[in-house]
Amino acid sequence: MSLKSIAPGIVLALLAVAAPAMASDYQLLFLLQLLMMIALAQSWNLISGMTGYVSLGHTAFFGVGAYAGALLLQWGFPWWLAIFKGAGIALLVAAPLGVLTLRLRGPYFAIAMLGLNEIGRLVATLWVDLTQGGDGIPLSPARLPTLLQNYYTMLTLAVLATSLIAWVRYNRLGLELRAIREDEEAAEMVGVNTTRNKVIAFALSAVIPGAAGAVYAFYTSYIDPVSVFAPALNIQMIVMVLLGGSGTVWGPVIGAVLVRTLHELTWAQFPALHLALLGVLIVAIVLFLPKGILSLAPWRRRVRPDRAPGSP
Amino acid sequence: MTAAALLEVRDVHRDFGGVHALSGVTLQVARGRITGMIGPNGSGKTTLFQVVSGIDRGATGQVFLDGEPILGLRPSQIYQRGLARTFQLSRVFPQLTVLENLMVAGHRHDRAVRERAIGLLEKVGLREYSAVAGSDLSYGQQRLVEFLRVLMSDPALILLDEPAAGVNPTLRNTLWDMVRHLNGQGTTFFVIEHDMGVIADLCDDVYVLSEGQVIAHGDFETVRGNDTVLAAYFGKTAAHRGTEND
Amino acid sequence: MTEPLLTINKLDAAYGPVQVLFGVDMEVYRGEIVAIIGPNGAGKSTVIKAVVGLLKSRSGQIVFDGRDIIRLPAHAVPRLGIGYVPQGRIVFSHMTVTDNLEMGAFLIKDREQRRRSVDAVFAQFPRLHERRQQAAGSLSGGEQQMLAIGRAMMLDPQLIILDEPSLGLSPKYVEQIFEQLEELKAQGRTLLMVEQNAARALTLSDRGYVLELGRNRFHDTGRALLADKAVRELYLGGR
Amino acid sequence: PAQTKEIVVGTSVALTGKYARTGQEQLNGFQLWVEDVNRRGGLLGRKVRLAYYDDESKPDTGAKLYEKLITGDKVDLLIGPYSSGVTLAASTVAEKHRFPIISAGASSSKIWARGYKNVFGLYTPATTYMDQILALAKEKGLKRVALIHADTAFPRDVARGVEASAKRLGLELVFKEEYGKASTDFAAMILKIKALKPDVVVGGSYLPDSTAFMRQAREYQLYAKIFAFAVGPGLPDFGPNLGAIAEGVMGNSQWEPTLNLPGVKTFAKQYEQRYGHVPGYHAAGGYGAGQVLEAAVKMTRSFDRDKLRRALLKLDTTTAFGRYKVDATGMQLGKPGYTVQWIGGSRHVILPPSVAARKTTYPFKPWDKR
Amino acid sequence: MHLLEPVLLLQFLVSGLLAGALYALLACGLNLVFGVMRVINLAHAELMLAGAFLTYVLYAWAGIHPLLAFFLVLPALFGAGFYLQRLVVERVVGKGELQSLLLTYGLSIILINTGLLIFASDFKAIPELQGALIVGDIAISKPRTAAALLAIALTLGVYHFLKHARLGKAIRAVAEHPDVAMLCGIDVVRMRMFTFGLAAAMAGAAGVMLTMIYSFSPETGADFILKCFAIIIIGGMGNFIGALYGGLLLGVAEIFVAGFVSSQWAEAVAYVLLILILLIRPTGLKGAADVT
Ligand SMILES: Nc1ncnc2c1ncn2[C@@H]1O[C@H](COP(=O)(O)OP(=O)(O)OP(=O)(O)O)[C@@H](O)[C@H]1O
Ligand SMILES: Nc1ncnc2c1ncn2[C@@H]1O[C@H](COP(=O)(O)OP(=O)(O)OP(=O)(O)O)[C@@H](O)[C@H]1O
Ligand SMILES: [Mg+2]
Ligand SMILES: [Mg+2]
Repeated sequence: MSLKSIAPGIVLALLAVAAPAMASDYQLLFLLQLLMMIALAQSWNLISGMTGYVSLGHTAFFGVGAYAGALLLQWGFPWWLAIFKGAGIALLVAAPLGVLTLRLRGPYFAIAMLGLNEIGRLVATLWVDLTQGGDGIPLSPARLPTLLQNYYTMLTLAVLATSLIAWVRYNRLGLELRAIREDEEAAEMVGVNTTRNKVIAFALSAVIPGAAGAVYAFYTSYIDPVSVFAPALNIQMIVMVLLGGSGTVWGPVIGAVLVRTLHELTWAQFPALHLALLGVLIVAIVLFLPKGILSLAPWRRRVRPDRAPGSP
Repeated sequence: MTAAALLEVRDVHRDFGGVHALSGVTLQVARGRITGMIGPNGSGKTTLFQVVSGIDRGATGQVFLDGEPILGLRPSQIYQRGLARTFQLSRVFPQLTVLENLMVAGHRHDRAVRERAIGLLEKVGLREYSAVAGSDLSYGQQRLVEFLRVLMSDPALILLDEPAAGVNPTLRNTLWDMVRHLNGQGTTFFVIEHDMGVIADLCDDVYVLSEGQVIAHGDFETVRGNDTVLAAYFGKTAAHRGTEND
Repeated sequence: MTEPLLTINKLDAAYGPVQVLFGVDMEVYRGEIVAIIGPNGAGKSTVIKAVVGLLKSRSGQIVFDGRDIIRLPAHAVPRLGIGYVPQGRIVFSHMTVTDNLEMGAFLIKDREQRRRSVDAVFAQFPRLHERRQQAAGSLSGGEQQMLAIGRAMMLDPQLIILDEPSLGLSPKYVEQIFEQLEELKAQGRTLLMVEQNAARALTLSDRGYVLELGRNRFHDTGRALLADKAVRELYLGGR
Repeated sequence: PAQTKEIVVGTSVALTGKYARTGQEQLNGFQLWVEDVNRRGGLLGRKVRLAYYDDESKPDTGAKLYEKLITGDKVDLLIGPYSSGVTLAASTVAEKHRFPIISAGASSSKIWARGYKNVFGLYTPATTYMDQILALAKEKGLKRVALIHADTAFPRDVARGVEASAKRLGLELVFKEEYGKASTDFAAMILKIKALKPDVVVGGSYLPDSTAFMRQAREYQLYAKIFAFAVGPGLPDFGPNLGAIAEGVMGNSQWEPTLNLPGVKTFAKQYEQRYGHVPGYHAAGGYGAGQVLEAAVKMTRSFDRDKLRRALLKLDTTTAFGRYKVDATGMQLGKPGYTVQWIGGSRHVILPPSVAARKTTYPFKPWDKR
Repeated sequence: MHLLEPVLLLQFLVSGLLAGALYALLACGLNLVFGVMRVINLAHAELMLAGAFLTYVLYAWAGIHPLLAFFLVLPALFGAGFYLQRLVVERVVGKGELQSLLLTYGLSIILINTGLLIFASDFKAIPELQGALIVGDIAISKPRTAAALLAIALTLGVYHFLKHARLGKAIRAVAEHPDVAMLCGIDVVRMRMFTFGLAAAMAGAAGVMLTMIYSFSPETGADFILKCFAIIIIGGMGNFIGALYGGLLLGVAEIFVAGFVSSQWAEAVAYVLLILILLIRPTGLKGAADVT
């Protein structure tokens, strides 16, 4: 990884650090949500973009993090500790689940994850003594972190998630994960410890949504099972990753920025239509840009040999 | 004999539903030699490789690599112990480049590994294809990449499942030369091949499988003279024509 | 000489942005066996895919029986009398042998007529008849290859195109397959095949083409190519 | 005339997502109020403008929008969003900025249990929804009550209210079960209830579940003297969707256009002229929220937030939506709920008697006599 | 306890099977599309709703009884599916699960929001064919029975068609090796159009029946599609008839859990069953062996 390749990232990050100085609270909230989507999209990218294990239930970890964060805050933990622990709990939940579900392949894994998310939602609904069930948990403003604190936490998460992807991408782990994506058995056969790698990727990809969920609970101040275990949120992550370019470092960032900005610009004007338009956009991307926006980049053209193998 | 055997298979059984793909296979691959395995289509050769390499973990019996039992281990663990193999239907990673395809198989991730990969590609004239995606190779090219992949980690034992099928005759010679060369340096090979010329040339020792059982064993000439083998494998005419490719 | 059954004229073909065939010319006459050989990646399979319509991006002329078929979609090709045996014994493995053959005769709407075609193929391959109710996936390699050939013959094609018919077959089956091919020729059918078992293929063939890097390299009778020193060294692995 | 700067009233509306339908009606109500108030000369002589955004029926979007309204648009007055969930999130933002907010479409008592000082309710709290019906049951000498409810915040509130009231009235709660949002089949529940032979079946429910329940109640011949559901029977679709099965089913309403209250008729007529359909309670709630703001501004003669907060706490006024009078936490106490019943294919207010348009049909007609 | 009375158990079983049959009808179509072109159609439930709304429109505007509307809705949905495949879905066939997932998600939100623009988010239903037949002590819901009979007839019909008809076999051939099928003279694109049309028609049929069983809005699809996913996993992905068993199993399991545990847990049944089955048999109960 050269300096040149991370330079745009550093510039972006610095801009984001400086943003609160010039943005209104509302703009800050917009940025906060954007950063959250970047963090989530990158975590999805880590497991699904890299290894090809398409998770339709990554919101399960978001939900777990949100509930853990909210409850810990209520029990008197300081907010930052609640976020840490929220992420930790997401990790603790993810690791064993990963061991179990990552044995499944293709659509089986995808749908099992969807099922896990639903089970998460049901647990949050049914475990009334802990979670207050479908009533949801309203958080008392006295204990909540400020907007600025939330913002910088989310920024840290987004940067962390993106760096993680960058690090993995240009690392042996990344190569191995991509080999798993292409052909898991063959990867095993060239010495890749697929189970270990997958579980590592899966666990890492669960930590960030866990932490992001906690921050979400804090800036929204109210969570209920339906709003945090939301399959639609998961689909948004997928849209952003694929739009930008799955398995790439900057693709999900570009995708998130594009979708959120477009949403912000159109939604107030055409409330009923903009969702249908989002649908049209998604269809158009799949049909005309199946490899994402980054695939348009000129340096990604394929190389072609002009000599046959074995020819003298 | 046992001491010299690098790979030892003892009474291995494998059923698929009602099909007995392997029924009590016992064989040994001697250290430092090239052992061949022939047999009609569907006789269980590939299945044996699947079992030995840990991909297929539904078999019973015993398999020893260098005296250590390996049945039940994961493929990656077996690979770490020095056994590498190719697949009969090539399994290149379609969206990794040719170079990445080889580098994945290196134990490390550094310049030396990279250079070794490039060197191997050079040998079969695929160097120019380093940056081409695996899926964009022709059938034969994919076979070659897969063959090179097993050479990336200096394995002690290499299992080859018809590595030359679909490879053009000139390159086949290169491929077999590489096998011979590595064997000269001490690598042990266990090869499935339908080309009798190659088996006759290369193999010190040949096993014949039929319907999941070893029906003959010995050097090529002995095996070829065996009536059961004649009937099961060569068919009447071919037996007398001997090798095919000369 | 009479008109060729198949003429390939200045064929260019590409996978996406990458061109792999450059002005390939070929002719196949009625009743002939023609072999295409060449190094890996030379474009042999690509020529075949272009002829049968599996490759969309192609230009030039492919004239079959007096008609340019280069713009024809793949599913319209069998109707013309071209049968295709794909590389790697591809059969519909979850279907029975009979159903596989029936698929080959998909274009025949009449059930009775379809049955007659199936019976004709069974007559040619008694082995398949024995296993007619078995799932194709459970056949041995050689049997699967026969099934693929049988399937390609269901519409009684004039031209049969085969991509590496002997690939991965044990000697006994290789023998059987080549015998079958000879028999087909004896029946007056025309065959175009790609083979890496080049020496063997050229022995059987009337004529052969050598492709390299997507271009015509040599072209002669099978015998002459076998005898040619350069060809032997470069492509047949002779030393 | 000296002050020409317009007064901006901010709100978020559910224009998309699960509350889209109700959101649109509520918005119509807001807009009608803005037109009216401007016709009356505005607020303290200044013209009123509505600033609103679509909150997509989502709490986090709602929270973001109130931040935008307060810090970005710098609105002068705030009206709350629709639904308890979005209100819970939005009110925290308002509380943070110490900005009083009239909640126009939320009835969960949780909102007022948090000690916030800036949320003021308009809707009758969900916990009191079934009180009139349970009182009716008591009056008729009924004893056994079966309660079912969905598992989200609002129905759970309704259920809590039913439990408390049943206890207070000495009714016996013989069955209570919660169900999930995707429940389409109530057969098991109905069979269990049937075995218990209840006199009253009460549901904390929405429209699809209450209609599915009644359909299957008919199929399995579940009989009770009173069937009553939250939300479902209060909506115009309930009758057409169920046909004859709807006959006699009771429900609640925050408001009805036929209510015998001052201002209701005028509003209903005006609304129908403007939008081409009879207003539902969401529309009236929107209009009423505006009127409460109007009254509070009139009382304080300023837009000062602290003064407004005090005024909203003290205010006792009657709008087209009904009476507004809150307790110390800001929860609405002044407005009773209304009970409706489907009679002869349309919905009528039957309770409380003071505003009733029709007499209660009692008991529920047995299935085999229909 | 009274729950263990044989009559009640039988009633549970009957009701569960009736509920399950409707799931099965929807799930079979979903599985057919997956089996033939490896496309996970997230818009499948919206196709069902399209059928339901069409039925509703015919009923509300022209007074056509849903059971008659059936004969109009089925061909309409078949046609819609047929051309939807041609215009968009075809282009993601063979491009991997993600692409098709995303595409059909796009389609589903287009459909939902167009529905919202036209019909708003009101809940509709049609009060026809209400009530139940009472046989002995068992109540048999009329609309649900009609739906179940239809579901089973359609599913078995399509199954028979796939297994024995020339076209049906061609569809299976396309599922396995499209290229080779093409060179058997099978117009692969057309077969896929036909398949998608068939699946859409099955979804439409479920929609017709839905109008008399439940209340629906353009957003109701989500409640069903998740369960359908669970069902096709339980029955084996791509295994057409497996979805029938899966649907029936789920219907019965749900009602027994609702009866003996609680209704809230009934919702979890689908997912718990799904996870359990995947842990025991990572490819579903029947495995994907018997494609379509
Ligand atoms: N996964 C499987 N499921 C069911 N049957 C299998 C499976 N793998 C192999 N078989 C069966 O086991 C038998 C042995 O197959 P195997 O592939 O080992 O033969 P082979 O000797 O390698 O043949 P070939 O020379 O054609 O490659 C065959 O009958 C085959 O159909
Ligand atoms: N699907 C594909 N996408 C992109 N490029 C391809 C594809 N298939 C083949 N190629 C390229 O086209 C060229 C010709 O391939 P083709 O398969 O025709 O070779 P071939 O002569 O049949 O070789 P072989 O003997 O190895 O089968 C090769 O360079 C290969 O890399
Ligand atoms: Mg084999
Ligand atoms: Mg080829």
